[in-house]
Amino acid sequence: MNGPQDLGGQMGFGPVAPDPDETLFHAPWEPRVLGMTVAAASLGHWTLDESRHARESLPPADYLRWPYYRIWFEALLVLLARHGEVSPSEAASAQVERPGRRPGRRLEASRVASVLARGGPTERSLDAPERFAAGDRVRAVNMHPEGHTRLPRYVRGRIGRVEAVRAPHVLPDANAHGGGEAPEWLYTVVFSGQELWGAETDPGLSVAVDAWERYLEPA
Amino acid sequence: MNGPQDLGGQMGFGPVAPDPDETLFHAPWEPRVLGMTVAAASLGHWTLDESRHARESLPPADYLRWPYYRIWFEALLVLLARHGEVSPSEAASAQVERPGRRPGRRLEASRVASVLARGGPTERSLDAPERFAAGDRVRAVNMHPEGHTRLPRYVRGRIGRVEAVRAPHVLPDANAHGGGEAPEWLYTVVFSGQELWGAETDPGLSVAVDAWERYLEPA
Amino acid sequence: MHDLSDDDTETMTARVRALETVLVEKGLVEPAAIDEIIATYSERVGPKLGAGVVARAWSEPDFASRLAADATAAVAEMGISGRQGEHLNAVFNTGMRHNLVVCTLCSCYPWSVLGLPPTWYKSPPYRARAVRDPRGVLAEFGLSVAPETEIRVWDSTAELRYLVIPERPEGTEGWSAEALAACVSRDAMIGTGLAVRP
Amino acid sequence: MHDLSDDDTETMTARVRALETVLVEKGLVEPAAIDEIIATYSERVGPKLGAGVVARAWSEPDFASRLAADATAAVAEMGISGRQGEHLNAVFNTGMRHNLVVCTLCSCYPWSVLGLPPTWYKSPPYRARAVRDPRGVLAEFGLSVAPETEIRVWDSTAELRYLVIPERPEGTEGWSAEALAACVSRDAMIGTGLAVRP
Repeated sequence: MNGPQDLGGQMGFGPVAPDPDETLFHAPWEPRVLGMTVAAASLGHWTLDESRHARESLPPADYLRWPYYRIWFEALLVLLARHGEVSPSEAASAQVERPGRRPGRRLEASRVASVLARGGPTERSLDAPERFAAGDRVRAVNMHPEGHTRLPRYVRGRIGRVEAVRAPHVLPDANAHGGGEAPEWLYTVVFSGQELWGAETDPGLSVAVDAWERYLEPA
Repeated sequence: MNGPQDLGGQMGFGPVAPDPDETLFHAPWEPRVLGMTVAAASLGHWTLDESRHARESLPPADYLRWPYYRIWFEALLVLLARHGEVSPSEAASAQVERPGRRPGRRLEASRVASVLARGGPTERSLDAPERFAAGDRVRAVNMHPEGHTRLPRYVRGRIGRVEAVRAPHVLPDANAHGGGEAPEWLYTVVFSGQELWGAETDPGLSVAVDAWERYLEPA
Repeated sequence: MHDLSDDDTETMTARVRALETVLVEKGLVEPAAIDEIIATYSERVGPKLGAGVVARAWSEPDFASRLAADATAAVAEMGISGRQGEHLNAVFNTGMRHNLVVCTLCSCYPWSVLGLPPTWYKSPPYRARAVRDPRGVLAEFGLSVAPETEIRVWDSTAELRYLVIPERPEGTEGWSAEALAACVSRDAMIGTGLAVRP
Repeated sequence: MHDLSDDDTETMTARVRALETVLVEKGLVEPAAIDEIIATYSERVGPKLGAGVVARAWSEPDFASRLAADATAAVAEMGISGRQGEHLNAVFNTGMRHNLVVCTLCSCYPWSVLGLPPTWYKSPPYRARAVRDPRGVLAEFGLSVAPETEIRVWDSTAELRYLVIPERPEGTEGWSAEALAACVSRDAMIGTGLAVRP
């Protein structure tokens, strides 16, 4: 979706302002949100792609001004309500109204280390051969889906070169919406800054994005 | 600039929700802001283009959540401070610290009717002939200036057809930044919805934008 | 998004009053001029003017032709001119094409014939969707345009201002200019409505 | 943007506690698991791991080759694996090219070697500008890259995660792995810094 998350090339946000003394968390509730988000994912109700889409679907003005863990928290509430685990009134009152649906899939503390160390690889096998080869000129498709996609707006319609053929990966556009993993070949495509941002751009800039096969067409 | 004002094609804002009983103003301060904004423009410190740029340069999250007259108000403060008429501390305290610079250009109540009726035409004469003719295929330039521009992001790089050659008009890209009026030919260019938004789009959609000559190249 | 809490209203009231105080004391703005500007757009300049233009275009084919050729000059015949209407264009709905006006980049609107824009016209939901999904937007206004009818969206990116001339409702033959004008809502002249018999 | 007023902190503290209470009472989340997740990324998984990888790559050309060919496998030799590092790629700075990593669409970051991302990495200013004006962004980090050096920005749009291998500082010949690792900051492995002698 052309939502608030698609920030590449947007302007007006001011300086980056890195704080060398910054700590990882800014208030004690932030690490709890991190932990709950990771732990609740283990219930298996939603994919990583669905959770990203829940975040980018928050009201744009809020997405742009909230601290990042607030974004995670609000999206977690959306996901828990959507999948019938925690209703908005339960979350607001701290009073349980109905039993949980999947307590049997609770992430035990003893399993955290192994679950985090294993992660969630998204590489899959696929019978279909890759359509593009390294060095191919390709155009990023000019598409504007209302659902989740990982093709940023700033490359759509622009011409780049395949830098690497990676592997088949789970397709977020399908996997975010209950469409299954629908794996497709993933490519790293490099665009010149001038192709992306116009002739005035620094000629010494190039940008690489990782793009699924359906995001690309021959150019 | 690729700022928060460039909303065409963005998603996630929810329904339009027209209110049939809506009044023009929602609080008594709103018409005062309208009046002050129009009256202060008569001081001649800034162009309409500069005032638009002041609005789109407000923090994006604020631009997206503020009521529209709040946007006007905050931009008016920026303009009055920039041009040395009202400092932030004067505006905050309601205490005058320095005399006004251009009281001689104050818009008198007796002149309001004629000033509003005259408006501010932006058509200019220009010796140079127009570069494009009605019916020409043109591509909107893929440019991403940091300053003010009136070429929306959703048409950049896309191909359309010149529907009408209008007239030379003041160029906002220059006029917003003290670059003078720099008039250029203005064209109305029509794009198909499918060209703008992709093959899945309703074939019965077309979008017209008014584009200055430098926004276009032959296609 | 447009609801102000009471706190905000109080704060904004005070801030706006403070600025007006300073501008007036410095001799930069005359309060009576503010009043006059507000009165102009609250009482005198509004969609009634545009409705009169539409009604005349329906009744007088010659006027409609002049309106199509040069709307600024045509409405000037009726004494209409001014700010945010300096370069006016009339776009005519037909059975083949429905017109819709938006300003994706700010809030450009034909003040001279319609007055000030409604809040939704200036707000992100309309500005974002009108150019991409106009049929979806129109549905929210209760308007269903036949699939075979083209929708032409006019994005007001320059100083040209667009006035939609809706189709004349059936069964209004011989109606007076006043009666015809009463068929023409503000939304019909933006393109988010149709002209209808009252 | 990231400053929370005290009111917000109080509200968020209460809301987060309420949700945790419900999740725990329903048997959906174990508090000790939350603690363990937090401890993992506060104490055990962080940029020290990445710095060790970089130091080894500087010292062992064979390891550097394996890292370039398959970073996921190469860091696994060092016992490094896991969430947000399942498909790792190492990109090597040279005199010809400086690498910079961003995720314009969310906050993708190589957790397995760098831990959790800093706030600026997840925030609009960095995500918006890194792909368009990286030299301007680097200047805000006090970093000036020679005009003739290409800047390659890696936008983490899929599940590949990018680790920048900075150039080895001069004058570090013969240094131990520990001493070399101390030259490698988190920012150097994102590309917003360089490796420097402490």
